Amino acid sequence: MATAAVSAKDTKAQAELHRRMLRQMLLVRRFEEKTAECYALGKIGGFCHLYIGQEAVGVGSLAALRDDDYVICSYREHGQALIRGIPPGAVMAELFGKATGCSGGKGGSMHLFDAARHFMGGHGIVGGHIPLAAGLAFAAKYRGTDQVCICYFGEAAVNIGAFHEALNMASVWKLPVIFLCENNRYGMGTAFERVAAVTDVAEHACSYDMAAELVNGMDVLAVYEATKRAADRARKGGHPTLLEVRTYRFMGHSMSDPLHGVYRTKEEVEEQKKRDPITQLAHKLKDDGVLDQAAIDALDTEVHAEVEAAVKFADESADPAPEALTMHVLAD
Amino acid sequence: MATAAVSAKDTKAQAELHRRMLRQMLLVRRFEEKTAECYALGKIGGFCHLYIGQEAVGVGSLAALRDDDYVICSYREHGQALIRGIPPGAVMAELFGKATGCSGGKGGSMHLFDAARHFMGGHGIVGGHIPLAAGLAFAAKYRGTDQVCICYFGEAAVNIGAFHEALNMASVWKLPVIFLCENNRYGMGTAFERVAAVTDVAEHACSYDMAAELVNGMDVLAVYEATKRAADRARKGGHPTLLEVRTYRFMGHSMSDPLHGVYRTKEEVEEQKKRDPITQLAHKLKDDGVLDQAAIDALDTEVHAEVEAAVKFADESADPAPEALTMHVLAD
Amino acid sequence: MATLTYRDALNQALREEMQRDPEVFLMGEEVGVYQGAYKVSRGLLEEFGSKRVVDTPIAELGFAGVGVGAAMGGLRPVIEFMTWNFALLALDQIVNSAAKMLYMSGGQLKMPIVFRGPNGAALQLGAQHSQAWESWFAHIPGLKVVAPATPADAKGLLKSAIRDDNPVIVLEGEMLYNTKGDVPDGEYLTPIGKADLKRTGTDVTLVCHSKTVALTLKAAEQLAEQNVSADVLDLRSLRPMDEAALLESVAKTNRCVVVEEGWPHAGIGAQVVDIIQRDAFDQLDAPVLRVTQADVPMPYNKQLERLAKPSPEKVVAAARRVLYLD
Amino acid sequence: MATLTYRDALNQALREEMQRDPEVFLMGEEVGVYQGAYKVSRGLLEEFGSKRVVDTPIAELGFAGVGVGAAMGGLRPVIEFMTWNFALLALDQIVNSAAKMLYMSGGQLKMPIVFRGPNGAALQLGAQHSQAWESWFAHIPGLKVVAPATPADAKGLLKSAIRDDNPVIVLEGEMLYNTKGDVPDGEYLTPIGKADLKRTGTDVTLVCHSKTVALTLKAAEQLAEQNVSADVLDLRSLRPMDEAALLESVAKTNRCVVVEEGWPHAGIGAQVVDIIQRDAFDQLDAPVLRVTQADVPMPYNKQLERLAKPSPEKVVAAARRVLYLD
Ligand SMILES: Cc1ncc(C[n+]2csc(CCOP(=O)(O)OP(=O)(O)O)c2C)c(N)n1
Ligand SMILES: Cc1ncc(C[n+]2csc(CCOP(=O)(O)OP(=O)(O)O)c2C)c(N)n1
Ligand SMILES: [Mg+2]
Ligand SMILES: [Mg+2]
Repeated sequence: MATAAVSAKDTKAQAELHRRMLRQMLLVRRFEEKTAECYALGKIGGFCHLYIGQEAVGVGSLAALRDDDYVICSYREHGQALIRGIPPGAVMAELFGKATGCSGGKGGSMHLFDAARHFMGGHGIVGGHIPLAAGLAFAAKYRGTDQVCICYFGEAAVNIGAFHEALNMASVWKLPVIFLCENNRYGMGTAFERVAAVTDVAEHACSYDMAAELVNGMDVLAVYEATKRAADRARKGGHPTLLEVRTYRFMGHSMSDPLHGVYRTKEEVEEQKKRDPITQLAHKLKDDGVLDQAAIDALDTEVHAEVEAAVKFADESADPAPEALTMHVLAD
Repeated sequence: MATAAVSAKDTKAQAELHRRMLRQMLLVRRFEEKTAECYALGKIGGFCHLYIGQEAVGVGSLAALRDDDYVICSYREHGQALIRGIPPGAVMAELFGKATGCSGGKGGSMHLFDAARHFMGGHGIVGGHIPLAAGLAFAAKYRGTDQVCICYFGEAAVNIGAFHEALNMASVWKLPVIFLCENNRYGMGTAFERVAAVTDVAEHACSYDMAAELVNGMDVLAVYEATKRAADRARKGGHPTLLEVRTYRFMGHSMSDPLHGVYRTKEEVEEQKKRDPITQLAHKLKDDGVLDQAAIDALDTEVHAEVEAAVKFADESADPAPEALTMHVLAD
Repeated sequence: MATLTYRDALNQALREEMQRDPEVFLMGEEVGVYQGAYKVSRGLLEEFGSKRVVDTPIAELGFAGVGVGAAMGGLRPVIEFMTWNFALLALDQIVNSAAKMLYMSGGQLKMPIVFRGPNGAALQLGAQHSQAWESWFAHIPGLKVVAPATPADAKGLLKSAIRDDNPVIVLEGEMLYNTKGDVPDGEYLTPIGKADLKRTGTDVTLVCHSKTVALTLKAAEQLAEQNVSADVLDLRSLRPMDEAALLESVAKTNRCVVVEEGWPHAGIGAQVVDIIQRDAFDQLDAPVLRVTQADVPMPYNKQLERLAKPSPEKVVAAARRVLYLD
Repeated sequence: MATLTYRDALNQALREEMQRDPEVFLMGEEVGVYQGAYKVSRGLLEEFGSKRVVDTPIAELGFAGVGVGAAMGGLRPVIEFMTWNFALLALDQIVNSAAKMLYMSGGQLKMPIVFRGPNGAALQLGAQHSQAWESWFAHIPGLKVVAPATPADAKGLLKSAIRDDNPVIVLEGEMLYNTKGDVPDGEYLTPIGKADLKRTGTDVTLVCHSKTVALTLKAAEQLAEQNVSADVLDLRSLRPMDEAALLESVAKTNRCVVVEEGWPHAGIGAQVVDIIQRDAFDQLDAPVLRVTQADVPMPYNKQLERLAKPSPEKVVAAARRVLYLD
């Protein structure tokens, strides 16, 4: 069911939407916690960037889109992959490098793909996928579908040329794309204000005559509403939008990086954790009388089991056959 | 004598400055007309981009700078090279590819250099020299000199990533650089509005918390004044400036391109020629009683002779020796 | 069969493929209103409209990426670089996005995209505008690389490239655009990966491609006058490379000279040498020699530029050396 | 002489050169506050301050260009790429600005700049983060390219690179940073352009550099157990390449295997082959064989990655083949 069809006035539907959002956020959180464990156990290798703390961004925005809208991400994309509906088993198997992984074990954490679900990948070069997003939107417009493309990237990508080249073209050509900047304040160990002349990412929209919004990324409903507006703009008039979503990562940049240290303090991280988007939504659902604590706990237990099953699936899956090495270099 | 030391209140000095500006504009105009002739005769090869119509930009801006300030340009740099004081003979000899050329005959029209005059080259990749300008300013700041760097580029370069990356760093690091965009409305055969979401280049300064001015590039004195303000900002506080200077090229993009055609009309070109910056300054000098027509004609005759001498010098100079082929690949 | 310029052959290939398949579109700087910096796309905007002939800003990285994204979305983009020199800015998209997408998605996303434009030196364009990138692109798994030398191959290879489901690099040549030759009408496809024997001989194999084919043929003529008979093999495709054709010719001649426009050190010719010495070691009567651009950035001066470039004389000299005639 | 990691040897080289020459500075992503993504610059910010240890935005093209501009302004920049994969974005500045500036200015502007960072695959970093660029950079006149294999060479070559008046590409290795070795104290310069004979033998020459040195030495040991005695030559410098050392070794062994981390087609090994067959043709008793990465984008899966990479076993097998033992 396309979420966009849910009427905000329909309380029941709204409650169901909120419940689903909470469940998705919990799924991502538990999945990522388990990912960290598996990484420590050596089951996952390479660079591995967790989404913990930023769940509301992926959940709120993807809830506002249709299943046939394109999604494209940076390397920090486990969350979006799960939210878009790739089975947790296929995602975990990919992290394990297994043949059953969503990229056949050849992509890994940074390169999750599911073309059938219009999930166009995680990409490893900062800013590199922003022009790809414009291209996907170009394809949608060219074919006359009313698909939209959403593109997730970190605030540090705003300093790289590809971002600017893509925004300009998207605006000139009126491409149906949502540029969603997850501003978590740091690119690796660098605070944005140390490397950006203007720290309000949304300001850049002026240079491209583009609609923009600044959104609280710890409030899943705010993200949902802003993305709905952006999707409308894109779907109806082919107008791109730049969404700056303020969020925070609760973990280190990747599994090999410290949680805090010279670049940010432990206190700052603790302070931010008080804004945990999951706690916030849980509170609201309790306040609204939609779910009580027991129901929330039940949800959590449910997703926990789902994550355990994913790990089991990944564990039991086989590595790709040696022949896979030379397959898919070229299409025949 | 550093022009910046001339007091604007000193009428005599001002008259002398204006006279000198007129002479420089005439020199560039006559030089470029001769260049076109020599190109047609096959004495010059490759790509060759004339400055005719844009003389006020180079003349006005360089008059506002010191001799030890760095100048760096795109491939459309004959004008700036002459104005900076490279002998016309050395410039013409470079266009002819002669050993006496300012780059030893190895650079050509797009790569005029004179390190002693802090003329840091013409560069052929659109936008490629903008980060170099930031680097020159970085060097000046690092050494604690109060040199400024001025960087000339066309409006089409604003669409390329290097422009944005450089402006951001210049602002974050407070580099003494003047980014001077010569907005002549076209990049080759493409009108700016067809490829830029926002056609006011100066708008981009907002994204980088940078000072900006929009300047009439057909008015040499306006360019001079704006550049003086920018140079002050850079020299005193290390603040970069983005100057958008509106101008027009009276010739085709390069010697191989048509003057007008599908991308702009003959009428438009004719209309623009009425704004000829040389005519305008000549009028003003006559109005101000600084020069009469005879004096202007005398100036013209003078620069004409200078250009003829340059051609003679270039003609009579030798090609580089064959050994030059493998020299200067590496410094020893 | 008509006599066409290389430019018009490319134009015909583009037109025919755009007529045949509505998902093919052309994008690049000046391809539309201006009719192409080198007029390869003349008339296409008028015929296909601005939806399918798209003028871009000067943003090579960006529009290469838009092309890749469009291919992910199922279209068949043809991306024109005004020259390959400017594609240096777009390498991240070509290498990291286009060439790897199929592989890193585990076979899910094919990448039917063509990147094309003039490669190598023209006349006196100076150091930044005179570069030949064969060896760089041929190095990358996931790409195909072709370099047509004749109008017929320009048409046939470009059409094949457009129909290929993989990213294909088409290296054209500014100095070739005006050259003329017979071009078959309509459906004419040159297979990617097949070399073309341009002239048959017995004494030495001269390997070449793109612009160097003409000068190598001249060298072969001069050699013929000196009673040396040369096989002239136009590689046409640099990745994959037609190893069988190379080995077949060398098996016959036992001697080989490789001619290329690019720089010597780790140039594409080194790979040709590697293949030949590896698989025809016992058949070689002399080392394989190479004729390349001088190992210098291209100088502007006309005489120096001439000295820097490969020439028939240099090929003749190398051929005589592998024949131990000098 | 102290035992240091490769990482600390680089750190020492940087520190000593920055102490010696106030015009040397370090610029790159995370080099300052974060102490370097791989901690190569640990402590430098504290010692030299933020004027000389400059954290940049993620803008490879831009800060490479800032470095080139600073070198034009007389400074001696050391530009760190977090990894060379990201330098794909900066190639225009490296090739079109840095490598050509001296030449196209007719000798006026020297370019004393170092570009450095880890090159090649580490462990399971996937297709976009596992690339070895030797052949690309070595192709470009106007650059020098070095690839130290040991802590001592890491120090000695980096110091030489910083003092060189030309742009020098320093290819390090993430998998090398933790390796240890003896490193001479203080003034210690490894000349650029000189190979290093790591082990002497008589039967076959094994050519390698950077990360492949260790695995080639392992292969040489295994070969020794099989009564095959190998010369192991570490190229160290890929441009210029020490042709004399190559030829000297092959003159002795008459057989050669070239090992490299990169892809096979037009890889740096092809150039080594070209030199050897050209100048030691009559001394060769077998074709030169190459061991390279498989011709595929790097897969993430650990087993596939292992299959893709060069290994001692593959080197042994190739050596046995050139000795006609298998
Ligand atoms: C072009 C490029 N340069 C450097 C890197 C290394 N790198 C990976 S992630 C990262 C920080 C990105 O920060 P941001 O865009 O804010 O995203 P976040 O990690 O915070 O989600 C860096 C420097 C890269 N992948 N690509
Ligand atoms: C990166 C790059 N792409 C394309 C070109 C080819 N080209 C040379 S000049 C030019 C137009 C530039 O226009 P603009 O920046 O407005 O400068 P103008 O020529 O008007 O002075 C183009 C497309 C190039 N030199 N560099
Ligand atoms: Mg961030
Ligand atoms: Mg312009």
